[in-house]
Order: sequence, then structure tokens, then C-alpha cells
Amino acid sequence: MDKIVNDFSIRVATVNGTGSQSSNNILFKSLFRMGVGACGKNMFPSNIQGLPTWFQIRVSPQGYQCLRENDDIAILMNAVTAHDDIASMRPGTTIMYSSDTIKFRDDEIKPGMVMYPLPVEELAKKITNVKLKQLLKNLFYVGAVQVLYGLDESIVEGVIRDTFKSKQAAIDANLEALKIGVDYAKEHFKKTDKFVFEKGNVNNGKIIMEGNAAAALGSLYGGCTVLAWYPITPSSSLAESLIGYFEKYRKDKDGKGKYAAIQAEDELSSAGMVIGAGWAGARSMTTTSGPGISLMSEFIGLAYYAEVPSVFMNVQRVGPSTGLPTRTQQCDTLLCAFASHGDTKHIMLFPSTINECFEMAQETFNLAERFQTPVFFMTDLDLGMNNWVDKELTYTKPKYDRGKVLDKEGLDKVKDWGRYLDVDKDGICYRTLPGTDHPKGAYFTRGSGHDEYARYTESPLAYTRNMDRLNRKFDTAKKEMPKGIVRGEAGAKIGLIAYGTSDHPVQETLDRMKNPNIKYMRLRAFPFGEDVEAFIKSCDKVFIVEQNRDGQMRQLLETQIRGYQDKMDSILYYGGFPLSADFIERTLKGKL
Amino acid sequence: MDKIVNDFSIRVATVNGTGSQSSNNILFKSLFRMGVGACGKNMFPSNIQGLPTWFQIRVSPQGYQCLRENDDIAILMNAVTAHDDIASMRPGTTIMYSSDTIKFRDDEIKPGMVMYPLPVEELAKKITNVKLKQLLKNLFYVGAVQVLYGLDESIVEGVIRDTFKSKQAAIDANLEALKIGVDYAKEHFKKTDKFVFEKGNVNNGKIIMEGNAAAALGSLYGGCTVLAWYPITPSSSLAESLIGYFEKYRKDKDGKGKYAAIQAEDELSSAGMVIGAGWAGARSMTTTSGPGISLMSEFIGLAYYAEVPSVFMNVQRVGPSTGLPTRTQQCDTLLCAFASHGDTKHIMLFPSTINECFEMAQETFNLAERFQTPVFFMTDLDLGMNNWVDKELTYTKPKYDRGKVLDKEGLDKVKDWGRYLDVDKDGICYRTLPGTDHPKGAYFTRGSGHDEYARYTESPLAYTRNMDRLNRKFDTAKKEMPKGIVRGEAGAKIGLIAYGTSDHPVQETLDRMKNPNIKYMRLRAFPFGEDVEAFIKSCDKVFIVEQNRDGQMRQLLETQIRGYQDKMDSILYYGGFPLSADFIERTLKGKL
Amino acid sequence: MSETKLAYQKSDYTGKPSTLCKGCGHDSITNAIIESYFQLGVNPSSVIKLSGIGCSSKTPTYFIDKGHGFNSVHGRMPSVATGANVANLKLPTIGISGDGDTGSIGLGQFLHCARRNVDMVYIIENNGTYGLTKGQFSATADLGSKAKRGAANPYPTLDACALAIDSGATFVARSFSGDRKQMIALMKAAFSHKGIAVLDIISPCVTFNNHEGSTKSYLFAKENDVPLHELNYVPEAETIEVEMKEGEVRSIELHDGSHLTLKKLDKDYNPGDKGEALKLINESIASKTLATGLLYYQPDFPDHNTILNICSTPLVYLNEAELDPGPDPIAKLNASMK
Amino acid sequence: MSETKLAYQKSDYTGKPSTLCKGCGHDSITNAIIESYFQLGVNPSSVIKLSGIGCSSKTPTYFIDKGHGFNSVHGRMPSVATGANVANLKLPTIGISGDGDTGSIGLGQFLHCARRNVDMVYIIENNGTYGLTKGQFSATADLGSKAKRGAANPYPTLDACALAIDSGATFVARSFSGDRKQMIALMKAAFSHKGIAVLDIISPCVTFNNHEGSTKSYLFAKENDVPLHELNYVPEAETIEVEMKEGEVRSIELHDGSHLTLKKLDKDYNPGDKGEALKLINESIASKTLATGLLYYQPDFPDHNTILNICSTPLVYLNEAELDPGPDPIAKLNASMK
Ligand SMILES: Cc1ncc(C[n+]2csc(CCOP(=O)(O)OP(=O)(O)O)c2C)c(N)n1
Ligand SMILES: Cc1ncc(C[n+]2csc(CCOP(=O)(O)OP(=O)(O)O)c2C)c(N)n1
Ligand code: SF4
Ligand code: SF4
Ligand SMILES: [Mg+2]
Ligand SMILES: [Mg+2]
Repeated sequence: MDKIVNDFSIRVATVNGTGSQSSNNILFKSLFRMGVGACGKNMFPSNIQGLPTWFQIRVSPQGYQCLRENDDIAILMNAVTAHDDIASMRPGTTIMYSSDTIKFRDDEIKPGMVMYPLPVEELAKKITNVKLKQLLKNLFYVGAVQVLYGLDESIVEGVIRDTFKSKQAAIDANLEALKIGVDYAKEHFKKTDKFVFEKGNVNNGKIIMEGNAAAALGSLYGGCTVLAWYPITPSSSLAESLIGYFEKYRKDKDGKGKYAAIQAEDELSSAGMVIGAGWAGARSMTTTSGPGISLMSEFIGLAYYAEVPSVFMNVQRVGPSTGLPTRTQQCDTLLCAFASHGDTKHIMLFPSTINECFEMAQETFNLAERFQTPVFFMTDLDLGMNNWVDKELTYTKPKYDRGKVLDKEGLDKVKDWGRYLDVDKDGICYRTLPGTDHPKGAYFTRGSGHDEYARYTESPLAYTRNMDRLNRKFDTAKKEMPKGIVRGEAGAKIGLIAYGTSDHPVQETLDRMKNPNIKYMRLRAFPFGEDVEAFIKSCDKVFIVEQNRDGQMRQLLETQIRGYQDKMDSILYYGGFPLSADFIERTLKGKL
Repeated sequence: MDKIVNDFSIRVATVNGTGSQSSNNILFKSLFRMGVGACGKNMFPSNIQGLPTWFQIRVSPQGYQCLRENDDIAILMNAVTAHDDIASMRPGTTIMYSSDTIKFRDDEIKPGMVMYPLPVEELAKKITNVKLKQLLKNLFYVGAVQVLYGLDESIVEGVIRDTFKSKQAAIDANLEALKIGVDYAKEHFKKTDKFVFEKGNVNNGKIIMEGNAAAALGSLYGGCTVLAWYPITPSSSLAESLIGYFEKYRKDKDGKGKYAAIQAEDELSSAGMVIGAGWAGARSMTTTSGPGISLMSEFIGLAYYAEVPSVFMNVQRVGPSTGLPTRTQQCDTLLCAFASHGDTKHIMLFPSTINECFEMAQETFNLAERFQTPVFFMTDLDLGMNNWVDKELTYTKPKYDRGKVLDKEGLDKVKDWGRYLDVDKDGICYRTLPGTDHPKGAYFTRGSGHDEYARYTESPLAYTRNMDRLNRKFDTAKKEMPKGIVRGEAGAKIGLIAYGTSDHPVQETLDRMKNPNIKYMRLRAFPFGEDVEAFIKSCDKVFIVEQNRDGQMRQLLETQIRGYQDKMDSILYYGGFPLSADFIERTLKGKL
Repeated sequence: MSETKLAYQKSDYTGKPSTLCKGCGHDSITNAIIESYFQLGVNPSSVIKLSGIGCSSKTPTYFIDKGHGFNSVHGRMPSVATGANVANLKLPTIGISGDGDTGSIGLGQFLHCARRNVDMVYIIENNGTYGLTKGQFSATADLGSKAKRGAANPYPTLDACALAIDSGATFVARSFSGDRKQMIALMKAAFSHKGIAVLDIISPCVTFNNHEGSTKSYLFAKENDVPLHELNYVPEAETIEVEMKEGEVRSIELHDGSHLTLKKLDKDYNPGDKGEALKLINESIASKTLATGLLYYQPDFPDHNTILNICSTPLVYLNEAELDPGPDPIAKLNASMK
Repeated sequence: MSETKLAYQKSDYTGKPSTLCKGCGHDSITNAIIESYFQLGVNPSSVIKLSGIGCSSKTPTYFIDKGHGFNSVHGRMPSVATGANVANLKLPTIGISGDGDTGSIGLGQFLHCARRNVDMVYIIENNGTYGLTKGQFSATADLGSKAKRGAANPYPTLDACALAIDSGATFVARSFSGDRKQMIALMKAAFSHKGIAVLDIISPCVTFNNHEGSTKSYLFAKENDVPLHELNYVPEAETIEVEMKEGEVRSIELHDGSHLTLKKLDKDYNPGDKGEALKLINESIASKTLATGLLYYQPDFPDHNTILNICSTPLVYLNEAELDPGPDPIAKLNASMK
């Protein structure tokens, strides 16, 4: 029989709150340590206990960090979804299932399907730790997978030991349960499918990390000292990770914190705190998701107009409204570009990888202080909450760009200081920090009309000058944003554009299509630099791949880089699952 | 000497809170009653007492409802601004001023300026009502204008009588003060400038009204029963007028209200109330301005996604942030088109005149209920708070379109009712009102994922179907929006596009330029109908005239009617004063 | 809310199956709601159920399927309920919220809703934590209690009852999700009250319990050496039930082994005095003994619809004939604006 | 806030000329603020002044030009102040708000700021109305008082002091803008308090006065038959000044002829008891006699920066050397994530 080695997909269907996440992580980590190119994604419900949840693992020689549309192996532990799950599996696939809670009718089983019934409840009786039975049952399928597809026994055991560290009771209980699964599979399952894991070496120098943790670490290294946040999925773990890092790495010798982390009463308040702290001179940030940005809109306009450095990390989820809070989308692109009433425009960064989460988070604070304005760090649930395999993080000695700040000595040197005087003609003015002990150090910050000297005014001329200068500042920002990353031949005439998590399936699409006439730019920031225009210009046709319904980035490109609209088209997926190369390839081919 | 009859501009500079508004209204109303084509605009500060304020009156044979950039006569009563004011006046203009508080240096007085010094403080001593002296002083310049430019004495007196109705003491005091001004002018002023008022008949069948009052009246006739609002300039008077109309015209025979008017604690709350009431089945609305829309953003997304009829009247002011709260702009076009996170799009109406405020306000409720979605009534400070001369309002027997609502009987008839089932394939589904006494009448409304039967779901397919249907609904709306109003020859190749208050100066520009190659479409709604595309298509070049910095309507046109971007250009004014034909003509000529 | 008893079955008041954790206090409250409506014989189709966002706010799905429900946005149920209530003053209105929903993000709306005396029952399913977002402190968390992450809450607790009384609520009671009898008694009284009836019901979160004394939080999991930072496993717990007499003080063991001390108000407690009620509440916070029962009651203040003087026909059912002021006002206005 | 007396002039504490109405109570408060800072000798450059939106919120422009000011957005000053205060715990922080700003739109933030015990002085310039938007009722308007339009306020008043006490504020006082001596005494105490000091100062709006008893509102204008709906004329009014002794009850005539009854707290009043303070406030609302003075004081509860355990160097001045955790943590993390 043919073998399919390290190139297939597994779906594990369970009930949330039953502890399957722990088993799934053991499975995933074991593959990682075996050097298998693995990608794991969680599809979980907006619920604490009792609703369906899926974990998908895809292995590929290239280690792609995105899924296939179809799975090859389904491990069905949830009786509620089992029938839908099997219906979505193709003929010839493998079905392992909890055979004492799930009974399939004959007509549900498609031709060529390999069935592995696992009597989970029966086996559970063998578990000695009665209290944790519900949890430990999930180890059975790990054991079965180990036997059927070839997980390295000692690696799995090592992963379990590392997971539970010094908690010997937990280690023992898990190993016992694993063994029950292993033993059962050895005795009862005959391997008739083609899928196998084999040890490889694609994970050398790599780590497994969630984007939210990486962004939190970046914020730590970026010099963030004030975090104000309000819990909301999928951003909470970013704040919580940062608090963890703060507690660990940001205490002074007396055990006092060189940071402030405040859980605010809502998003309006966290935005206010960030702006208050930014105004006072701290590197401050908040973490939130779509509903939070909506609520922060008024404050964002204040920060834009009064020019207060402030960092907003938006871990996007499916909108509108509460939408699908535990699913992923890139649906706040337009909102964040123009958040708040009146004429406003905001800087955005779009990380795609764990390393970029780490590095761009640092850069976010530099940009916020350099341009004295809100900066949006635009990530999403997929990047933020899934476990990604990426290269190790690298340390660079931080050098903060605190922007144009005049201290006491600085003030002594300048003759005529006005908070909003455009001395350098780049639209960026000099500020002072509250408390600066100098007779001309103070100025008054307001969201209402102000002149170059921060005085209240309703003069149309002063207002217009100020608004024009803000535009000039944005133009300056254009030149200093991270450039797009281009792949493909310069002479290619078909362009793809994507950003954030869409990058991974686009890369895979390109690998597959091997079409020399297709090139690709991954956007990393807004405002768009000249490189973006040059890229678009050089194409006959440009497809913007996005995870939203309305082609928001396409709209933004059209209005901000005018003149190329006729070339632009969209490839849109917005179902809330991570985007796949299958979808992009199919859609793109349909359009070519 | 040449006369300039009924075609010039007057600026009255005073201090706010001193009662000048009353005098200015007397002046304006007198001109109106004389049949002079008059336009009056207030430039007032965000303050209650003591800051500069200006009232500008322009008279023109055509009765244009917009200003010139330059004034011909300045009445300067405010010593603080007098020097700036005179500096902005051209040679040959007329300056009347409070001569015992203002002293001009010789070099301030330009060649040909006609100076009328009015010793206001001195004359004030003659006022018998000592307590109201400060207020009554303002009648002096009215008296002087009467003498110098020919206000009809009996008309002025009539206006004063009508203004103070049965309050004889006030009438007497005002007439006394007026006479002091008249007498002084007769005795001391020699008319040497060319400007005169002459009676005309351009105001037959016309009225003077504020847009906010007209919109309020429209809301009354539109069947609004629930108003929830939070005070904010320039929208407060819309709510307050509506409350006035409610109290007068909406009581049942027991004196109980057939309405509910709630002053909420903030804009989030007023949005919530509107949505709660709309969900329950009432025609409900809120009034606000930019900051309020920002705060309502989360709720707007809920109303979009859960499909709750709701009316948001946005009386726009200068943003971003607090901006210039008492100045006018059209700066929330993009915000309202896409308010809230996730993929959202909203219906907007753009009234331009008093009559349209009245009529469109009525239509707003029909659209909200027909499309079960938020509808934005987009007006601005200029339209809302200034006194406009327009034709009389006309009554049409209301016929509310309550949209697709199933009552008890309706439910009996349908076999399979699902709240979000697209039975008619137009994207609009049938709803029931809470309390419908029928076993299958109830459904559950939520901002999270739902299927056709309003059941909670996280299914990507159900989610996508729903989002696509919402798009379909928006497409249906396209066909039913008020069409644009076109002026000019079909064959003309240069197009102007404007909306809201920009219409008036654009119309004047066209009158002046008399260029047969220019035509004009006034937009009245978003989403844009096919007529808008046809108009753009027929032009070689299209200029979108707007009162904001970023060309927001142009951006919206570009992304919503794709393919014509290369033709599109902007004419932008955003200083916060009402837009003038002078500005448009100059800018347009510079671009042609 | 003067429905006469009709021939409704208990099943007319049930909803969809709960998707909350097994043993969650919120489910006990749901059951008490069902029983109370049933005992009062309220027409289920007339009930409107509103909520914000949170585990607690999901519960309107779990009762009275026959009534319309609205799961709105986080912390803003009060305004949505207020709007619905004025639009149709005939519909018995129940709002369900959590302590995060009401005490954190929704505090302003809650208190203003109390001040307006909106004719509704406002239930706070108070577990001192954000259940749905996995166990952060809410504003009602007790000073010193420990959260999932193990950090002690450094802020004083916000007492929803005290604040509601301060703000003008006319019926304010506290109960415990384990005391079914008291809940039902209070709910029936609340449903019959004209004006806002605030019920703050202590409702332990079995998964992220952070209540007073819960220094032993996650005891169960800890004992078994499950790593705390990966608490994706939720043990199934039993529902807590107690029955208390008036005046009784009882300490109740929660799922995590911590204790909650309750004191049922004496029979002769007079709920008519604001100052006294506030004093009692503050004493009860200081002594860590939660007083349960009807804390404050003021039946005479007009409810919101009465304050607004709304006509008896629900606004939603007024038609053109009833709403159209006709041509006259326009004619008069036209004449006056010259 | 432990500045030692320095050789500052009174003029070091002044600001731009006020643009408020003549006689506005807010200006009297401004003057008291200037005097208090001067008497304490606080370094004017160190003071940060924050506010929301409203006539009251404009006042930070009118004092201490030498300190940084931030006129933020409506109702959200508390969060901005909280952020600034943690970022630089060395700066004496004063927040100025109005009753609309604090009691209506900002109620949630206000109470959460109180709960956090942010180290700041929080002044509410309370006129029971929205001055800047021309006289609508605010949430602190008295039940039954009349507004510009003549309608009576049908909602009970929200008492900012009671709510602040219930939310955890550690210094809560009430005063009257006409009582300069009391204001200065309370302000000086407030500036010296570590934690939040809430000062609710009754500050009559001479233009849109809606206070209790102001059924005679606009008396002045009415007498003279000025049409009420066009009140664009603001008569210049005299500033009200009174001086009261402890325990004294006095009725003060406001600009519109209405009366405000004040009672200065007795010398032996003990502000240490929450329950008592709340009782007193509620009695004072019921008897329409506003008690002024220090209502509640709890000096021992830690302020927000202490709660957060923030280091003594202001966070804003920490540099790379102090903030960079160095390469080790990354190396360790890399190793652990395999
Ligand atoms: C605007 C907004 N912010 C944050 C969230 C995330 N969120 C969902 S539920 C919740 C807290 C719920 O706590 P509580 O009201 O106490 O309900 P419980 O789950 O404890 O019953 C939060 C913060 C949200 N849905 N919307
Ligand atoms: C978000 C928002 N909503 C509404 C307003 C309009 N507004 C400005 S000041 C104000 C009320 C001010 O009342 P208060 O705080 O009592 O101050 P006062 O003027 O009475 O001193 C309002 C509603 C605003 N600026 N921002
Ligand atoms: S997490 Fe807590 S509050 Fe939420 S359902 Fe589970 S037990 Fe209940
Ligand atoms: S309107 Fe009232 S609050 Fe505002 S400045 Fe005038 S007197 Fe003061
Ligand atoms: Mg809770
Ligand atoms: Mg006020």
C-alpha cells in the first residue's frame, strides 16, 4: 500500500470544557518535536463548557501554517456533531470515533472510509483517577494516533512530562490514560489507511507560540509601561500574557513594578487611560477586538486630533456586532483606518507571523511616539490565539524612538516653542511632558480647535492650517512605514496583495501554482508607501486577498492610491475559519 | 451716485449672550417681510456669554441661501474683534461701529471706507428699562440700518410686535431702543454708500425656518413615537423642537402622550433606547452629532446585524474630536456609511433644504422599517441651526410603510416562518413584534451568529449566507433610494456632484458660470442608485464638492461605483463657515 | 403586569437547553424564573427578555421560548430595555445581566435605568467574575479574593444593591441562586412591582469561582495537579441548594471549598428606609455576611411610563390615524414663520 | 503630593481669563483652587489639570497656566486622569468635571475611578444643569425642579457624594461655590489626601439655573417679558458669597430668586462611618437641606498607585536600560516553546 508521509490533515471533534485542548496540544507538540511540519488550529465556540469544538492539525513537508479545506482523518469524540462531521468527510478518509456514544448508520459511511471505533466510555472505566476521568479520556485518541500513525513513544511521553512539569500525579494519570489508548489500538486496530508520520527536521531552530504571547513579549521589549485593557476574546490573552511578562521581567529590586496594568471597567475607559498615560509620556497600550474599537472611536479621534501617542492592539474576530466572537476575520481594516467622526486617518501595522508580532509590537510604540498619534496593531484571532510554528525569536537591544520631546534643557534652547508649530516642516511638532519644570514648559491639550501655540481658537484659518498639517504628518508617515514584502518576478503582470494571516495561504498558493506571471506583495502597514503604488503600477491585474466581505483593504488601496482601480479585484473569504490555499487557488483560477 | 439694490452682504459682529441674536432676527425678518431675498447665518462660539459672534446677512435678487466670501457692510459692536474685522473688509466698504468702545487707527481705515460711528454706550443712557439695557442696546444698529438702508418702519415695528407677542413691556422697550437708533442715525449719519434695500416680492409663499425644526416636524409627521437623545450642539434644537411638537400635537384626549421622549444619560444609552424601541415596533429616532455617532458605533453595528429599524439624525459639526462644535462641516459621511466594526453599510439621506428636512425626515422612518436597518439622516449645523428662507411646507396625508411585519393573522397564514428567511429574495425578511400573541410569534434577536430561524449558530455557512443576504438587502435599497437631482444639459461633459448644504452655493456657481458644458447632480441618498452611475458615466470629468478635508463622498463614490475613479476630483472646503459660491467658482476655474 | 392566571403549562415557560457549565448558579436562577412566571400565570408570549453579553446574559434563551428575546451588547441592556418598555408598556419586561455586564461596563446605564424607575425586573446574576471571558475579576469581586491567575483583587467590591438604592430604584433585593424558595418569592414580588425591581442574585461560577474566601479557588483542580494556566477542563459540578429561614445566618460551602455567609433578613426588617438599608448593606459588606431578602422597597414612586405620561395604547400600535396631526399645524406654522 | 512651601507668587497659579458667564459659580471655584494651591505652595509646573466637556470642564484653562492641562472628551476625564496618574505618580492631579459630565455620561467612569482610589482631587462643579448645551436637566437636578423649557424634572436626583462613598472613595465632601472659606479648607485637605478626594461643589448656573425651588427660574427675564424660548441674552450677575459656621443652617437666595438651603456639618460629626454618612446624605436629600463639609474620610485605604505597586520613578522617565529585560528571557522562552 502507498504511504502518505507527513502530508495530510486531521480533525479532532470534541466538546469544549472537557479538557481536549490539553490532549490536542500534546499531539501537536509531539509532532513538532518529531520534526514534522505541523500546523494546528482551534475552532472553538463562544462558550465555556458543553459546545462543539474542533482542533485541526495539518502536517506538510513545507510546514505550512495554514489548513487544507478537507481533512483526511477525523477523530470524532462529540456525538452531537459526529453526523455532520462524517458527512463532510470525503470517501476514502479515515474516521476514528467514540463508538459507545456514536453510532453511524451504514449510509453515512462513504466508500473506502476506514473506520476505527474507539470505545471511550468503556475504556474510561480503567482510569484510576476517577475525578479526572472526563479529562483523561481524551488521551485515548492520542494513544490511538500514536499507534496508527507512528508518534514517537518517548517524545509523547516527554511532552506529557514537560506539560505537567513537577506535577507527578498529573503526569502519571496522563501516561496511564495514554497507555490505555495505545493498548487498545494495538490490540484492536488494523492499519488500513495510508497516512503516516515520519520523523523529520523541518523544525530546527523553531518554536511553537501564540501570536498574542509574541505581541505581548514585543510590547514588553518595546518599552510599554502602561497597559489598560478590558477582557474580550480573542484579545484577552495578549493582555494576560503581557501582565505575566510584566510580573516576571519588570520588577525593580524592591519588588515594585516598572509598569502599570489596569483592567478597566470598559473599553472607553481603557482607551482613556491609554491616552492619559500617553499624554503624560508613558508608552501605553490597550488590547481589544472589534466591539472595543467601536466603543473607543470617540477617544481615538481625540488622540488623532490632540496628537497623543497611543497604541491600540486589535485582535480581530468575526463582525459585525458580537458576530462570531471565537472565529477569525480581517474585518476592521476600514474602521481602524478612519476610526472616529470628522476627517481622521490612522497608522496601522499588519503582522503576519509570530516573529512579526514580536518585532512589530516593538515598532508600534516607536511609531506612536514618533508620529504622536494612535497606532493600530492589526492582528486576528487566528494569529493571536492559535499555536504557530515559527523561527525562534531574536533579541535586539532596544533603542526607543521617543519622538520629538522637549525637556527642560531642550526648552531652554528653543526661542519660540509652540506645541503645534511645524518647525521641521514634516508635520510633526515638539511636545513637552506634563510636569516639565520650566516656565514655558506647559501647554493645554484639547480636542477642540487650537492654534500653533495650543491656544483655544475657532478661527477657520487656524483650524484649516492644523488639519493640513495633520495631513502632512500622515504623508511623512508614509515614508517611514515598514515596506511591503514582495515575492515573484518583477516582470510578472498578475499581482496578488494580502496582509496579516492571509499571507500563509497565499504563499502556499504561489508554491502550488508556480506561475511565473504571478507576483505577490504582502502589505505590512498603512499608510501605504511608494513601494505599494509601484507594485500595483507594474501589474496588469491585482487581486487583493482578504478575510472580509466587503474587500476593505481593496477599498482603502483604491482611495489612497488613486488611479489603479480598474486593475483591482478581490478574493474574499469571510466564513470565520482560517483561510486556506485551496480557497485562494480555486477562486483565483476562476478569475484568471 | 449708483445704487446697489438688494445685492450685498452685511456682517454684524457682537458678543454672545448679549442678546444680539434677537436684534439680528428682527433685522432678518424685516427684510424677509419686505420681500427682499435674504439669507442669514450665525457664526457663534462654543460658549454661553462673552465670546465673539457674527451674524451675516446677504441679500440678493435671487434670494440665494448662501453667503459671499466678502461683506460690504460691517456692523462692529465687539471691541475685541473690531480690528480683525475691519482688516478683513475691503476698501470701499461700509463700517458702522460702536464708537465709544472701539477706536480705529487711521491706518486701519481703507480707502473709500464709509464710517458710521455709533456711540452705543452714550445712547444706552437713554434707555429707560435699566435692567435690560445690555440687551436693548442691540436695537440701535437695527435703527441705524433702518435709516441708512431703508428698512420699512412699519414692517420693523410689526416684526418686533410679533416677536414679543403679548408681552407689551418688551415691545415697548424694544421700540424705544429702536427709535433711539433711528433718531441718532437720522440726525448724525449722512448716507454716502451705495447700498439700499428696496421692497420686492421674492418671498411670496415662503417661510423662515431652521432645518432642525423642519426635521423635527417631519419626524412628527413621519410617525416617530420614541425619541431618545442626548444634548449636543448642533442637534439639540432638533430634539427640543420635536418635544415641543409632541407636546402640542401628540396628546390623547386624556392629555397623555402618544409618544415617549427620553433625555438619555449619554449617546450609547440613547442609541440603545432607539434600538430597543425599534425592536419593539415603534418608530424611534435619536438626534446627535459626530461625537455621538462615534459613541453609538457599537450599537449601530448591532442594529445592522440584528436588523432593527432605527433612525439616527446626525447634525454634523466640525470634527475631528470636539473640533469646532459650533461650526459646520460634512465630515461624517464615511463614518456613517460604514459605522461599527466588521462589514457594515448603512443607508443615508442628505437633505438640502427646509422642505427636504421636512419630507426626508418622514421618509427616513419608512426606509428604516422597510429595510429593518439603521438609517442616517445627514444634515449639518448650517442647515439645522440657521434660519433659511424656503417655500412653505406642504402637508401630505401620511401613509407609513411599516415594512414586512407579520401579526397574529399573518403568522396563521405562513407555514414556515423564520425571522431571517429571505422569502421574497430581496434580502428583506419578515419580522414579528414582541408581544405578538401567537405560539410561533416569538424569535430571539442577537448580535451574534444566527441562522434563518434566528437560532444561535457559529456555522460558517449560515454566517456567510446571512452576510450575503444583508448585501442583497442593500442592493434592494439601492433601487428605492431618492434619486439624485440633475441640473444642466444631458450632453454636458463636466459634472459637479454635491449634497446637503453644498447645493446652494453650487447652484449659485452654475448661475454665475452659465457654462453649458457643466451639469450637476445633487446626491440625496446612499446607497447610490443607478442614476448616479449614469451621471458619472456621461461625464468626462466629475468634481465632487464637499465640506470636509478628505473628500469623503468622493471616496465613497469611488469604492461603491467602481470604474470611474480617473474622472473624479474634489472641491473641498472645511473651514467651518458655510460654503460659498465664490470659493467653488474660484476653485473650479482653477481646475478646469 | 397585571396578568390574570391563565391555563398555562409549566412547559410554556421553558426555553432552549442551557449551554452553561454543569452546576452553574445561573441555571438555578433560570429555573426559578420559569417557576415564578408559571406560578403567576403570565402570558408567555407577552414577556420580553433582554440581556447584555456574558454567560448570564445567555440565559434568556433558556426560558420562555414563546416570548421575544434580545441578547444585545455588553453592558447596554438597560437602555435597550428602556426603549422597548416605553414602546410597548404592556409587555412584562425582564432584563438579565451579569456582574461584569452591570457593575463594570454597564454601571452608568444600570444606575440611570434605576433612576428612571423603568417598569422591569432587573436580575443580576452575580458571580464576582467574568465567566464568559474566563475568570477576570468583575467590579463586584470581593476585596482580597483571588482570581484564576492567583492575584488578589485589590479593589473594594461594588455593591449593586447599595448603588441601585442610591440611584432611585424602588425595589431592591438580594438573594442566592442556591435558595430557590427565596428567589421565587422575591421574583414573584418583583414581577408584580410597578417600577424597577433589582434582584442581585449571588450565583457562583463553578468554573472561575472568585468569591470571598475563595483563596482556595480551583482547589479541586489544584489537588489534581492540573496546570492552572491551561484550565480548559471544566469539571462537572453539582448545583448548590439551600433553604433558609428569616433571620437565619448560614455559611454555605461553594464548589471550590470556599464559604459564603448569608443572612436572611428578619421578618421585622423595614425595607422602607433608604438610609437604614444602606447602613445595613455597608455593615454586611464589612462583616462579610451577605444580607439577603428585600432590602429596599418604595411602591409609591411612579414608574417610567407613568413619569413620561405615555398613553395606554402601546406606542407601537398607534397608526396613521392616531398619529397624524393633520394639515392644520402645518398651515399654522407656515403662517407663523413669516 | 507632599510639596514643601516654595516661594511661589499667587500669579504663578493664575490662568487665562475666564470666558464663563459673569457671576457663574464655576469662577468662584476656580478662584478657590488658585488660592488653595497657593497656600499649599505646590509647584505649579507639577500640577496636571484634566477635565471633560462643559462650562465646568473649561475651567482648567483659567488656573495654573504653568501646569499641563487636558480638556478631554465628555464624561471621560476619570479614565484620562487615571492613565496620566499611573504614568507619572509624582504629579498632583486635579480633575474638574460638571454634574452632566460626571453624573450623566460619566457616571460609570466616575464611580470606577472612586473605586480605584486614584490619587487625585475630583471636583464636580454641580449646577444641576447642562450649562454649555443650554440648560437641559442633568442627573443631579432635583426632583421637581424646572428647566429652561419650564418642564419639571420627574426623576430623583443622583447624589454624587452618596454614590462615591458607596463606590469606595476615601475622601468625600460637599461645598458651595459661594462659601469660599469652606471650599479652601476642603480643597487644601483634599490636595493633601493620598487617594481620591471627591468634592461636590454646588455651583449655581446664573444663566440656566434649575435648582431646587427654582420654580421661579428665569424670574428676572420673565419679569421683563423676554420670550423664554429665545434666551440668547444672558444678564450679568453678581457672584454669590456666603460664609457659614459649623452646624449652621442657612438659606441662600440664588440669582433667579430661588433658595438653596445649606447646613454645615457639626464640629463633632464623625466622617469615618460609611453607613452614617449615607444616612446623613439621604436625610439631607429628603429634607432638602444640603449638608456641606467633609462627609466621609478614610485615610488608610491605599491609593491606586500603591495598589498597583508602581515603582517610585515615574514610569514616563524609565529608559531602555531600566526597561529592557535583556536577551535572557527570550532565550529561555525560545527554549521552553519547543
Ligand atoms: C464591548 C465588549 N467588550 C467585551 C466583551 C467581552 N465579554 C463578553 S462577556 C464579558 C464579561 C461577562 O461578565 P458577566 O457580565 O459577569 O457575566 P458572566 O459571564 O460572569 O455571567 C466580557 C468582558 C464584549 N462582548 N463586548
Ligand atoms: C459625546 C458628547 N456628547 C455631548 C456633548 C455636548 N455637551 C457638551 S457639554 C455638555 C453638558 C455639560 O454639562 P455639565 O457637565 O453639567 O457642565 P456645565 O456646562 O453645566 O458646567 C454636553 C451634553 C459633547 N461635547 N460630547
Ligand atoms: S463559566 Fe461560570 S458563569 Fe459561565 S457558565 Fe460556566 S459556571 Fe456559569
Ligand atoms: S451657562 Fe451657566 S454654567 Fe455655563 S458659564 Fe454660564 S453660568 Fe456658568
Ligand atoms: Mg459574572
Ligand atoms: Mg452642569
